[in-house]
Amino acid sequence: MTDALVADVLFGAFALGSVITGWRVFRTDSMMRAAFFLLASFAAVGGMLVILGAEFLGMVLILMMAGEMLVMAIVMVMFMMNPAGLNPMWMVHQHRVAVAAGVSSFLAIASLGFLVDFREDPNVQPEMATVELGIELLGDSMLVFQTAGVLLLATMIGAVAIASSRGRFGAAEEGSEEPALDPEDRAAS
Amino acid sequence: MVLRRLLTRLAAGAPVPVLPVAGLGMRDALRELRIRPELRPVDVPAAASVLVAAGSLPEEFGDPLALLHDGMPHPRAVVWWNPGNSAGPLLRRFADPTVVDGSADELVSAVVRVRRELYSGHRPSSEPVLAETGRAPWEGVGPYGQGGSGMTGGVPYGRPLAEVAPDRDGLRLDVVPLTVGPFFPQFPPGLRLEATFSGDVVVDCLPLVNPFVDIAHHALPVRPGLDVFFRALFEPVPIAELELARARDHLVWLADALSAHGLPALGVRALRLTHELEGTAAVPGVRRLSRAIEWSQVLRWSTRGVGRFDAAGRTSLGGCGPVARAAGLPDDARMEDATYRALGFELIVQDGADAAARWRQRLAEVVQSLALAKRAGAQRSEVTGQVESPRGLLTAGSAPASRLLPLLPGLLEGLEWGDAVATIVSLDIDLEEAGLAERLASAQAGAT
Amino acid sequence: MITVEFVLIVAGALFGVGVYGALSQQSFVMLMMGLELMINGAILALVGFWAFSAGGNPQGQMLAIVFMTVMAVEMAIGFTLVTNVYRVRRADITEKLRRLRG
Amino acid sequence: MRPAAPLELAVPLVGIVVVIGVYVVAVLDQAISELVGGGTLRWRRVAFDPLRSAAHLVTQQRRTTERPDTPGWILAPALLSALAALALAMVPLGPTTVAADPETGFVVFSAAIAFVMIAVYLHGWSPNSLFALHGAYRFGAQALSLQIPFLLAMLATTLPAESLSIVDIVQAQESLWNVVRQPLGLPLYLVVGVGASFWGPMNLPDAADLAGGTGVEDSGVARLLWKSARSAMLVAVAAMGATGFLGGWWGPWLPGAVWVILKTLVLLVVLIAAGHLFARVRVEAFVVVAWALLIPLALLNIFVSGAVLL
Repeated sequence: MTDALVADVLFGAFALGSVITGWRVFRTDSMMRAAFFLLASFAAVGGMLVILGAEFLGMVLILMMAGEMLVMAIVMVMFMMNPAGLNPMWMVHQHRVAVAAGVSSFLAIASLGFLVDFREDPNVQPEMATVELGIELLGDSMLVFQTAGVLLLATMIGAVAIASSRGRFGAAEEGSEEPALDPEDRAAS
Repeated sequence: MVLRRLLTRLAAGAPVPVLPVAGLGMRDALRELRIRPELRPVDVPAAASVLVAAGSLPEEFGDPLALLHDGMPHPRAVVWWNPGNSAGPLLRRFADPTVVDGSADELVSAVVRVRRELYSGHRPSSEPVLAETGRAPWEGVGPYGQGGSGMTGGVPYGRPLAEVAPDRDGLRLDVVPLTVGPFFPQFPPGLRLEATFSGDVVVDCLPLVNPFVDIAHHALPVRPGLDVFFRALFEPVPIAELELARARDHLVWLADALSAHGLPALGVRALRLTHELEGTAAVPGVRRLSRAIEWSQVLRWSTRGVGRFDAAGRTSLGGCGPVARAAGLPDDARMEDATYRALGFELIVQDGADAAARWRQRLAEVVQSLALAKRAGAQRSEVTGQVESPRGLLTAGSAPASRLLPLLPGLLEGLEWGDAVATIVSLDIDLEEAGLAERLASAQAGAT
Repeated sequence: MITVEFVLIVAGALFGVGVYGALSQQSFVMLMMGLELMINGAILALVGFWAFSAGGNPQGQMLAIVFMTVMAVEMAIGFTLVTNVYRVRRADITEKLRRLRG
Repeated sequence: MRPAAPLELAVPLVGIVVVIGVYVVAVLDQAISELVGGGTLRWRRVAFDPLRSAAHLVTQQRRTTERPDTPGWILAPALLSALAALALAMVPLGPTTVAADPETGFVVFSAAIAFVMIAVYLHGWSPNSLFALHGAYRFGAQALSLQIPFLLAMLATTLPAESLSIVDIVQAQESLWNVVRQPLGLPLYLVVGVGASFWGPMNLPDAADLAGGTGVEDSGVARLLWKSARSAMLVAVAAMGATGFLGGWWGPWLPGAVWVILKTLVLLVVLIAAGHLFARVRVEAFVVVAWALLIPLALLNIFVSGAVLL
């Protein structure tokens, strides 16, 4: 079997896997499983990027996501009630609307592929992708690249400033209250 | 099939992973098993295939022991080494335990034989002691079998959802209550700690009462090396014997502490040293070991400032032996003994009052004790009604451990678990000694 | 044979699932998972275009990197806000936040 | 991708390398612990005890816990071994003899290291056991703070090569090994690598004060697989260190493959001996060191080597 065939089969598998795991994220009670499913979905997308020729992007996506998902899992276990999903729960609102929106957005995007006929201009030398990206990063798009870096730095500083226990206006716990879940109590408060 | 037979043949030659459970009088004997090539002592039941309980245990340890046993994977067996006449009730809970009365060699051969029988099929794997339902009462309860009802109402899996408590960052997060012990591998035998964790941090903890105090009052075995200090309470004892016992006890502590810090190999070296204390190679050996410990600063790094007594705490350290001396207190019952003074005994003290200081203190005291033992010759100690045991001031009725236990909560709260374990290890709490001392007092009270 | 249409279908599916999650989930972090999936679909579509109908113009990859940056920033800010909201309000689901002012 | 070896040949080869590596680690560990423990080295025991113990674990029955996440529990060791195999597949034995040489080999290797924390977390979380989960969280803190120093320390080796491919990284060391070119690089890499493969002094997730940490509930085959996966990870880290810093296949007199193996063995001995001589570090103190000391050092390393190249 040829390399092209292998690539197609792999791509199909990754596509199926990414969508299924992405769907499972919202179908499991356990926050931890949700995080791991999302990670699997990301890894599959990374695999697809690699097959599409964007080797660097795909690997970087996978690399990024490992740490990100771990943080996400830890945050969920910290803050969410019943993180292990040991007792069944249904933490969902406006379900029908959400389903409708999801399906319609899927149809919209998918139909684009058939309504619009895109320019047939395949990437002729995918093996050069990484080199080109590097030259682009430190060449014409240097400004964009730097901006992204500064943006990330600003995000880090801001995140620490917001999340730290002592904010600009003194200790964050001051006047902290837990709002009630039931509407009538909330109306009262 | 052939592969199966080959595997079994190979497995039969492997060092037997044993789960040691130290009862009264057998702590050091069990430590010695680490040197044996035929056995490999392990920390957790999941890794063991033979449960080696030694000495006599209090009744209340029956269920924890049964949990350990049921936690071992099949094929498994129970071997009980020198069960005092008080271990009977616990012994009877197991299907057919092998009882060994005798030396370590006999124990080793018995364990190896038991394992061989397990693999040759002549011995059935030991049946669980506790009924499954007793361990999981929630099974099938509730609409989903989750042991409760509702979203967060009910008690999922028989447990309530976690309570929240403020953590050190001002967030209110879930906490985990947990009773550690009595068989926690890094704890001294019998120590039980009711701790509450918030993540890696111990938010509060409470040591339970010493189980060895009101243990069934038969003729209980006394740990060799400990008995000499109790004899010294009533009769003059050769100082050489006392000091050698002290050095040996410190080295056994060192072995435990080293493996608690992830250095089991060096711990085995410390155990090997306990065998050649009489020889001339002892002092150089100890010095070499100390250098090997000091050489990597990592250990000091992971003990410095850990479990430090503040100025107020130091005042309550009277009679806590090396712990007190490591905190700079001139506290040693040997100063009252004229013979010791004649031998030119002078105090060793450290500053720091933290785990690192205690390590340095005990390492220094090993060398000092060996020197004293050499000088002492045949001289005997005075009988003053109090003895400086390896852990501190020992009298009939009170021992260092009973003074250290109340200090634990103030010391451990707010520490990360790793530091908490390092602290407990560095204090060298010997519940057996304390229990023996208090039983002695009650026996004397009964006599008069 | 992989075509841009197929890539678009997969990307659309990911995006749709993401939209569903972002709209339907009550707990903040699950909601953020929805956003992540949406961005993911976008990146996939982008790289699909880059590979099939942009002649491998490196600026396509450049844009994808910008998307990843956005994803990282979104995660960081999201977690920060979750932490702060929990700290101040003990709130872990959206229903608990009627008013966003402190 | 630039597959240097056909897949049907590369996969079994890497598998064999992993198995041999695991056995070598077990033997070295036994031998070194005997020496440190002051015992006498009996070669029969050193050579056969690992096999016997493995057989013993295989013949044990597997026990389970109360409501574990069984798929995750099974997946974790497999994932860790797969990551180790992937990382080892990047290591070239010679200019052309390499299982896989993607242009972005460096990124692939880093991704494998990054996923180690997922494997460990899964392994600690799935048995539904307290100390196991405890170890998993510790490794979360450890691994997250090790990611950046690890990436930076490895990244410095790609500067002289002007490429992300591992083969090019080795090619660029013909005249001068990176260990000389970037004196900070190898120590940093070893510290971080030990942390990433949670061995010896940085074995926080499976530490003794947690009675075995994430592995506390493993028995029988599961325990064997987890131990082997850890050893395989250590081999991968050592091999990549030998490749990225000790000049891979470059060396006089001997064929290149032999040099790679020798250098890997040297690094393995160093790492395992460190495991028996250095005490376990404190979680909190180590995280502080990782952020406040290792990252600046790694940055300095990169700046200096970059300046030297310019």
